[in-house]
Amino acid sequence: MSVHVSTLEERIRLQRTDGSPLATQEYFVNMGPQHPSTHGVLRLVLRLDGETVREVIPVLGYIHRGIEKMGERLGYRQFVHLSDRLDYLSALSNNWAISMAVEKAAKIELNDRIQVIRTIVAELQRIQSHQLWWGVFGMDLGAFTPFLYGFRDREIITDIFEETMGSRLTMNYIQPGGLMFDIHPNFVKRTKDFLTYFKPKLVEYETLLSENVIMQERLRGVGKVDAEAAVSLGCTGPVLRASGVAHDLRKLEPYGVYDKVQFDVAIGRTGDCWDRYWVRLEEMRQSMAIIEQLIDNIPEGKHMVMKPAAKIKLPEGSTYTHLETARGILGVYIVSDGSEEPYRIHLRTPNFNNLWMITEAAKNWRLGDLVAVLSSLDIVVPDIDR
Amino acid sequence: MDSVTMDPVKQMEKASQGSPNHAAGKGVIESPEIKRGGFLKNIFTGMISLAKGMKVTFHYFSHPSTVVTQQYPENRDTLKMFDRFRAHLTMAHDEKGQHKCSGCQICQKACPNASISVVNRSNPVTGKKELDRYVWRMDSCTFCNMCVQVCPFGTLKMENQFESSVYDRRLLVYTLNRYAGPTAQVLGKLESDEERTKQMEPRDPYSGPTPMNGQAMAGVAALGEKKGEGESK
Amino acid sequence: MDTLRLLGAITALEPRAKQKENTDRAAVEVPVDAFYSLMGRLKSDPQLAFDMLYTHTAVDWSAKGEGPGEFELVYQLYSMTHGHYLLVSARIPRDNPVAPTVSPIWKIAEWQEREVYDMFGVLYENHRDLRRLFLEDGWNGFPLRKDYKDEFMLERPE
Amino acid sequence: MNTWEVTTLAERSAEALSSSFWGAAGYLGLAMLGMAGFVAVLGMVLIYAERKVAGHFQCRLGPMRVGWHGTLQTVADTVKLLLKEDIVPYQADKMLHILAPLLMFIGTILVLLVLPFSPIVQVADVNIGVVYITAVSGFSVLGILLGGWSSNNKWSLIGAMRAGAQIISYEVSATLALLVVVLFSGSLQLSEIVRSQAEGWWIWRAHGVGIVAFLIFFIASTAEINRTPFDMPEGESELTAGFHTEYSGLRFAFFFLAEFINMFLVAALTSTLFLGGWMPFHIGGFENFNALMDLIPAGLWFTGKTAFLVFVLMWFRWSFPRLRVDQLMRLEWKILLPIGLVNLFVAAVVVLYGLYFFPVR
Repeated sequence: MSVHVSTLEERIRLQRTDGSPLATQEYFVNMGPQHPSTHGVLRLVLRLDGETVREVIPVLGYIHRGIEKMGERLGYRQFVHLSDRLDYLSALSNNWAISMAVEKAAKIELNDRIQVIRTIVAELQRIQSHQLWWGVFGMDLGAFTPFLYGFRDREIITDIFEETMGSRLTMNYIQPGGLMFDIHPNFVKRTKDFLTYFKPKLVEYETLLSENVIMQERLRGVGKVDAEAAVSLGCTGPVLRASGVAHDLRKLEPYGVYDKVQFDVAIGRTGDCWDRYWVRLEEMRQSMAIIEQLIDNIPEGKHMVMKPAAKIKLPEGSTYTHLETARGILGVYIVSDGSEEPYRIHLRTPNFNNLWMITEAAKNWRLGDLVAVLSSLDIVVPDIDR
Repeated sequence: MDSVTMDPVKQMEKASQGSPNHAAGKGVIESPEIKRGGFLKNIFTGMISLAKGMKVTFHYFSHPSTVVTQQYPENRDTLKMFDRFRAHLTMAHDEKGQHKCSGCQICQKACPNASISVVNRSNPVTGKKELDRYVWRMDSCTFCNMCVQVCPFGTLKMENQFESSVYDRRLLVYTLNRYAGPTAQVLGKLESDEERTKQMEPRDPYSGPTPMNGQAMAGVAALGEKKGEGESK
Repeated sequence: MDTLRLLGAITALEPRAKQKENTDRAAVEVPVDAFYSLMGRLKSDPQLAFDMLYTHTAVDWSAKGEGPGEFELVYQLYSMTHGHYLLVSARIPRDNPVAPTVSPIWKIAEWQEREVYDMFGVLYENHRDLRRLFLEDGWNGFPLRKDYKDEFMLERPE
Repeated sequence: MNTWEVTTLAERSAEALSSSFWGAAGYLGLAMLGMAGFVAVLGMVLIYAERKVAGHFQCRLGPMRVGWHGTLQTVADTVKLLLKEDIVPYQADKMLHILAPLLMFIGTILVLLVLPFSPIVQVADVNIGVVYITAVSGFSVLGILLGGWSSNNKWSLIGAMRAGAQIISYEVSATLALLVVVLFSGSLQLSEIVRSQAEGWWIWRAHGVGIVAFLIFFIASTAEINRTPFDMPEGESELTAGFHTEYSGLRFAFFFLAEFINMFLVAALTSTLFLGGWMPFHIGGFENFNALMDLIPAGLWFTGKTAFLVFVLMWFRWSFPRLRVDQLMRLEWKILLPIGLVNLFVAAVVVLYGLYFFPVR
């Protein structure tokens, strides 16, 4: 029994159409790994017919760091800081996913304060991540100004994080057994200030980009993926919801204090780029609603229920835990042999699974649409490569 | 349970049933439908939408107070970093220049990427184990704060002094303790200052078993430079 | 469906499937020859309707126990329709790591399997496009195997 | 009123051009050199302005470091570009690669030669100025096509092909809008077109026909010079820079300069045709008001109008996303062209029956 293993070179063999004089020749173009709209070091090999994309072959691994292999030599507590470096735009959610997996397996009970703070910061980070995406999305469609508006508003949340967590991007804040620090005394006020500041700005976002006729033309009906295909392609998060599947772990399997707050899950109608765009904008609004409900009611309590130096050992066996980051479901699969280090730790990252939608959604659309579709998937490359 | 079709709204309703808070709505909000007009109406509404967008950008153009740029090197005097900001690991020394590090190596074990190495020695007078050099490699540090968190004596601290760029990578390897010798607690039991200073052998940030002077640090390969090259800096 | 009923339904489909110990969600272990047909039925059976493959990975058990050891292939399934989970695992020998592909059932499996091939060297039969995913085509060895060594790896000082 | 206008540059030019072949050639050569100098300075000013304006649109400051408020930034950038290594890609078509930026640059200078900056400053007052401009502006598409083709880079080629299709398509609409003004003024000479607006600018004198023509011309010209929202040939986020991906140093500077001068040209042409060029704001019959307006020098009127239109172009660029290739074509062939044709017909009716405000005849 032999299984054929192919190579990229074999895959990219120029395919000629028939020999009639009007036949066009398809050609391959490398998009990336250094390309402004692949956001990092993603490489797409495109088979083009003129401007029309016939096939997209993603080539990965330009930022593969072997985080899963590293995890086999690190304690659970130490591994958390590596999770910052998966999807760096939802570092706190990633921290939380690892912590939740460990807490669940090691049966660590948390108090309400920890849960509420975790929920607030995760939602803040969701807004922050979507703000950045909004800016970058505008830039990918050729409007540079939204990029800077997005960054300007994101900066305020980054400052809130910096004040409480001591770091701007890779916080390592949520840890098994609690939080690294208690929230800063200014945290509540600053967060409220941000909410009052950002609400009118969100309306402005809509005026500047969403209602713009060029934007509508570029997005409506482009890159449609129906619900069934999206599920089969393993998409999660806003990408799946835009296809009309109301799958949100915050609602379906509430963790943190999501079962105590009122919010709606935004879903799309058709699964085109516009729906993916709209779903994220709406999620920002819903996240603000969640924060508003929680920010005044942070209960008292300790920020850490166990000693920071305490050793964590998981019982023998396997555990799968997941939660909803800004981009979809981050699953943590841990196989433990009873020691302090995992025997095998696997991360089901949202971007890895969302990326492959590009092979379906961008097919037979133009080059410009490919950029729009790729941007609407909101890819963060380190999360794909791990 | 007899159909395989995906009905997200039904699924959502099912999820909402468990929690009383969601009884009001279905918990789902759908994207708005497309509105399409005729040829001329589309052109007109399109142009209106463009004008609205231009109004937004013009608002910022005409209000210079909305500028958020910080001119960094010029604003050094007024720039204040947050207290918790992690930019530089330091060892706290009290006013007598004594630290509390006993060389227990807990931080070294907690460090996820081997950026800390605690080198101990035995005291030349008493023969007890004590800290010789506390070596911190900033070039591989990820500022995860684990060392500060686990330190049982609270001797480590993350400072917010962030301007640490250098032209030579080797200058990022610091010796954090200012002397090799016993902790402040042990020194406090000694009778005279003379005895104390005798037991405190000075250390400076760029000395010790770092790759700076050509020796290999335990577990970390030397950078392969000639001996003594780094000392001239 | 709760775990017990789910396990019952699966045992009815495939009598050789047995429950896996020490897991937090419903989990079954299947012999590799019965694996493909079971996976197909897991998706098509309206009672089960596992329409989503969350993740697929492998575990190299060679560091535990004697001999060449085994790979455990792990599939985490989810049903959008019913909202239940199932972890399916199958063991294949490490010296002949061949398994059937499930990419015709779940599209995403195509790339998840490519990752597992890249990291563990598991060969998937009838896979449409089996090649390395992260590492370059000429790479030697499979990094997530427990005995993998290369010159770039740093040993953690003890 | 213009007693100091003894011999104007325009008259001198007519003299020189009609005297002898060598006289004409010498005069044109000198004028082109002068224009090249003017273009270099204008380019720097425009680039600085664009960066400052962009900065303030985006809540930034723009260049602040070199000189007072960054005024010398473009000078520094020019020096940097001049000192940069000039790379011609291996396997590029070397001759065409070198020729392309020059063609594009020459195209812009040739258009500048016939622009009436003020009643006294105009290098050559060609009596078929409008036709000349339409013809000469084709140089820039040649430059882009050659640049994209000769770079031997697929992205550049796609950019060049986009540019070719785009510029040639939009020239149709631009010309149709131009014809409206030609109909109104009854002349192809640019100075005549300006003088014909002494009773009021064409944009408002013709019951809305002028406004429609103005909009069509402005949009089509924006597309012709590849500025956002029509910057497909460069398409930063799609094609990484399009036709000039493989250019560096001085040759890139030529492309860059030509791009900014083109922006100026579009603004200047639009103001000449529709906003009266150097003609002050006149309302036919209101003699006192017109005399008051004449107090502001003609050159200032021209500069002001052009600067305003340049600002609008920048405003467009920093507010809008980019169209898609097929949508771009749809905008031209399905929207602008039909409207332009109808508009031309209406304009003919207006001219035939003399239906302007304040008719002269």
